[in-house]
Amino acid sequence: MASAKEMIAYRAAQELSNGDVVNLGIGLPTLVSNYIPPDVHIILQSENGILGMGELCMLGEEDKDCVNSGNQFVKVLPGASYFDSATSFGIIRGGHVDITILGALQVDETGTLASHIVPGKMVPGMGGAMDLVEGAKKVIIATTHTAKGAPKLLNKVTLPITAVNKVDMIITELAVIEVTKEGFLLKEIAHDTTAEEVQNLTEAKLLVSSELKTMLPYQE
Amino acid sequence: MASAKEMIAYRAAQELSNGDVVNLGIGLPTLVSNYIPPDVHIILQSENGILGMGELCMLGEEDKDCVNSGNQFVKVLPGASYFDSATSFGIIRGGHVDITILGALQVDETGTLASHIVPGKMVPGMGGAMDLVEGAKKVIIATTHTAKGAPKLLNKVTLPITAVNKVDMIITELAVIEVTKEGFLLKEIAHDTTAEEVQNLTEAKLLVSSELKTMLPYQE
Amino acid sequence: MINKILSLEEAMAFLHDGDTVMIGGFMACGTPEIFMDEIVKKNIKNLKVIANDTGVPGKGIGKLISAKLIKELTASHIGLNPETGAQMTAGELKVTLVPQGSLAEMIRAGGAGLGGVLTSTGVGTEIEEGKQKITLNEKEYLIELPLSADVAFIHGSVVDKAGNVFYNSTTRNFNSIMATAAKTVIVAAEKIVEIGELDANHIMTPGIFVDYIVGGEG
Amino acid sequence: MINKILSLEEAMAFLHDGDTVMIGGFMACGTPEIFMDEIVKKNIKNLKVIANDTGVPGKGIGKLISAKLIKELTASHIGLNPETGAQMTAGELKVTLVPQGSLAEMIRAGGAGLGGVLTSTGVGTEIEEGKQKITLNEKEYLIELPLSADVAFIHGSVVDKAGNVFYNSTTRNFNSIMATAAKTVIVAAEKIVEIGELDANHIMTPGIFVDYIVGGEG
Repeated sequence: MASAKEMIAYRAAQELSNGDVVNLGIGLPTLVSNYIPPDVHIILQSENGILGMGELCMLGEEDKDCVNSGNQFVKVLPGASYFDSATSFGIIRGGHVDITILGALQVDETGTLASHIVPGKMVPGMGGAMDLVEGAKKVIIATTHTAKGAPKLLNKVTLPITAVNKVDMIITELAVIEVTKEGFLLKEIAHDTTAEEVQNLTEAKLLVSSELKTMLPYQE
Repeated sequence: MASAKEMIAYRAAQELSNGDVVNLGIGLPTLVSNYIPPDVHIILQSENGILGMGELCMLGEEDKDCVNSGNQFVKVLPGASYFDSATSFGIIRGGHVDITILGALQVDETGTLASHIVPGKMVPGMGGAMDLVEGAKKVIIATTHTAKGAPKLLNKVTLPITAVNKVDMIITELAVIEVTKEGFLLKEIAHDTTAEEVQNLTEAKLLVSSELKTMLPYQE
Repeated sequence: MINKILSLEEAMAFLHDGDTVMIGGFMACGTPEIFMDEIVKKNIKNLKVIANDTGVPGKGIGKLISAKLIKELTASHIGLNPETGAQMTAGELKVTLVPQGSLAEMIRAGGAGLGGVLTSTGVGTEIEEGKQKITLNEKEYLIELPLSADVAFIHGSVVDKAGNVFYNSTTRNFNSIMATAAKTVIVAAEKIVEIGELDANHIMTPGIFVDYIVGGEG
Repeated sequence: MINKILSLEEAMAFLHDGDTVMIGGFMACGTPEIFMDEIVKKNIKNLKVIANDTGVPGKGIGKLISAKLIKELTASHIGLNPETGAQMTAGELKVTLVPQGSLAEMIRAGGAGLGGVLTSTGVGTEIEEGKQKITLNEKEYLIELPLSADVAFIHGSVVDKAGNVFYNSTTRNFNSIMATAAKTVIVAAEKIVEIGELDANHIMTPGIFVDYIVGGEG
C-alpha cells in the first residue's frame, strides 16, 4: 500500500510532458522524479546551478562538486549544463521553467501560498521558493491534504505569504484541484473518497467540476 | 616630427601604471597602446568581450572570431578571458576599469563631455562611451586641442551630452589639463608653447598650476 | 529527445513581417549571416530589430539595411553603416539609440524576468527622454526597461543537438543574452555535435533557451 | 606581473572585526573551507556576512556560526543549520532573509554598478517591508538595492596565477558574482596553474576581479 506522499508524487508526475523544464522542491516534490512515465523526458533544473540533473548518486558515485539544491550528490545527464546563481534565477524568474512542483504549509483559494516560515517555530527562510513561484510558468503544489487533520487549503492564508495568486494546481492524496478565478475547482478525487469528504477536510469552498474524475491510482 | 595625434597618444600612455585595467576608445586613443613603457604591463579591455587584449593581427594571423570593439582582428595575451556584453559592461559600469582614454568633440570645465553625436551631421550613436565615462575610475580625454582652430575645451558643452561631470583629465598636443572643482587646471604645456597661447585656444578659463611643467616630449 | 534541427527554409517560417527580432553580433562578428541572407531572400519586411549595431554595408545586419527591411531599430551604434544614417535621415527608419551597457542589461532583464534595472548611465543626457528617474542615496538613476522579442537569431560556434551553445572568442557578445529574451530562439551553428560532446562546464547557453538549430553557418 | 599568491595567514590580514564579508557556496558546496577555518582560528568577530545560507553545523559557514563570529547575516535560507535559528531567536544574530534570486541579483548589481533591479518576487509578502515599490505597466515591483562587501571569500576549482578562475560543476553558484562585488576578493584555489593554462573561453571569473589567491583548498 502506497503512502500518501507516494500517491501524491505519482499523480504529480503525470502532469509532466516531454521536453518540460521542471524544478522540484525539496522533500515530497523530489519524489516526483521517481514516477515520471518512461516515454516522458523532462529537463530537471536545480536552482544551485544545473539543467539536466539526473539521479541521486549511489554510495561511491559522488562527485564532491556536484550537488542538488537539497545538498545531495547527484548525477547529470548528457546535455546538462552548469551556471551561476544569477543565471539560475534568470532562468527561474524569466519564465523558462515550465513547471515547478513545491510543498506548502497553506494555500488559499486565490492561489496565494505560504510555504517558508512559521513565526516562532520554523524560520528556514524562503530559499528559492519565492522566485520559483513567481517565475515558473505553472506552479503545482504537492502536499498532504491536511496537516494532522487541520486544513491546509484555506479561504485565506494566515501564515507569512510566499507568493500572491501564483498557484495553478494542488495535488493531494485525496484530490486534484485547479485554482481558478472563481476559487478551488475540484477536478479529481481519489477512488476511495467522495467530494463531500474532501470538502470536509478543506476550509475553502470547493467548486466541483462537471467532469469530476477519479485520480489515476498509484502504480509501482 | 611626430604628428599631434602621436604626441597626444605618447603623453597619454605615461598615465598608465602596472596592473591597470584600461579601455581605449576607437581612433586616437587606440594609438596609446603603441607607447606604453616596456616595464608597464596593463590589461586592455575591449567592450565587445575581452580582457587581456593584445596587438592587432598582421595579415594572415587573423582568427575570424577574435576582434576588438573597432572590429579589427586582434591577438590576446596569455591570461586573457572572453565574456558576453552584459558581463563586459558590468566590468565597465561596476568600476572595474581603472582608466578609460577616449576622444571628444567638446569637454567643459565641469568635466561634462560631448563625444557621440553632432545633430544633423554625425549620428553614430554612443556605443559604449556613455557607460565607459560613467563607470571607469578615471576618465582621460585624448584629443587635439581645437577642431580646425575652434576651441573644444569650453565653458559649457553645446553638443548633446555624453556624460555629466565625469572627465578627470584632458591631454592635447599642447597641454595636460586636470578637471578640478574650480575648473580646468593647466598642469603641463608643450615645450614650444606658452600658457597664454594655450589659453587663447581654450574657451574656458585655465587656472595655471603653480607647478606648471613642460610636457614629456614625444620619443620614438 | 525533440529534434531541434531545421533547414534554413523551415527556420525562416518562424519570422513574419513586422516581427520584433533580436540579432546577435558586434559589428558583424558573431552575427548569424545565413539568417541575414535568408531574410533578404524571403524579403521579410517591416522588422523591428534590436541589435548592437547595423554592421557595415553588405555584412551582418547591413544586409537587412541595404534591402530596406528594417522599420524600427534599437541599437547602440550605427556609425559604421552610412546607409543606416541615410535611411534614418530620410525618415524611412526609426532609430532608438541606447548606451551599449544599458542595451545589454535591458536584454538580460527581458530574459531574466526583471522589471527593469537602475543605471546612472545617460543621466543628464538625451537618453533621459521619456524615462522614469529615481533618486537613491542622493544619486540619480534611469529606470531602463526590459527588452524582449518575437524571434532571436543568434550565432553559435559549437551547438549540440539539445541546443546547448558554445561561443568561441568574441562571438559571444550579445548572442548569449538574446538567447534568453525571445519567444523563439534560432541558432546558426558553425558546427553541430552530438549531445554530451560539449562539456557541461563550457556551455554558455543552456539548450532550453534554443528552440531551433540550423547548420551551415560560417 | 603582480604576484597574487599569498599564504593563508597573509590573506587573513585583509579581514577585520566588523567587516562586511561575502562568502561563496551553496550549502557548503563551493564554500572556501580553508578561510572558514582560519577565521575561526584567528577569532575575527562581529562579521556582517552575506551568503546564500549558513551550511550545516561544522561545515561551511556553519563553522562561523558555531564560533559565534557573525553579528549580522543576509541570506536566503538558514533552515539546515539549527544553530543559526537559535542564535537569531536569542537575539545574538540579526538575520535578514532575502529570496535567493533577489540575493543573486543584488550581489550582481553591486558588482555591475547598477543602482538596483526591479523584481516582482516578494510583492505582497513580508519582503516588501522597508522597500520602495514601483508600478510599471500595471505590475508591481520591488526595488532591490545592490549589495557589496569589504571582502569576498570565494572558492575556485582551477585558478591561474593571474587570478582567472574556473569553477567546476555546481561550485560556481554565488562565487562568480561575489567576485565582482567586494573591495578585496580572495580565492581559495583547489589547483593553481600557470597563466595561459586555462582556455580564455572557459574562464568564468576574469583575473582582474581576484586580488589574492591562496592554495590548499579542498
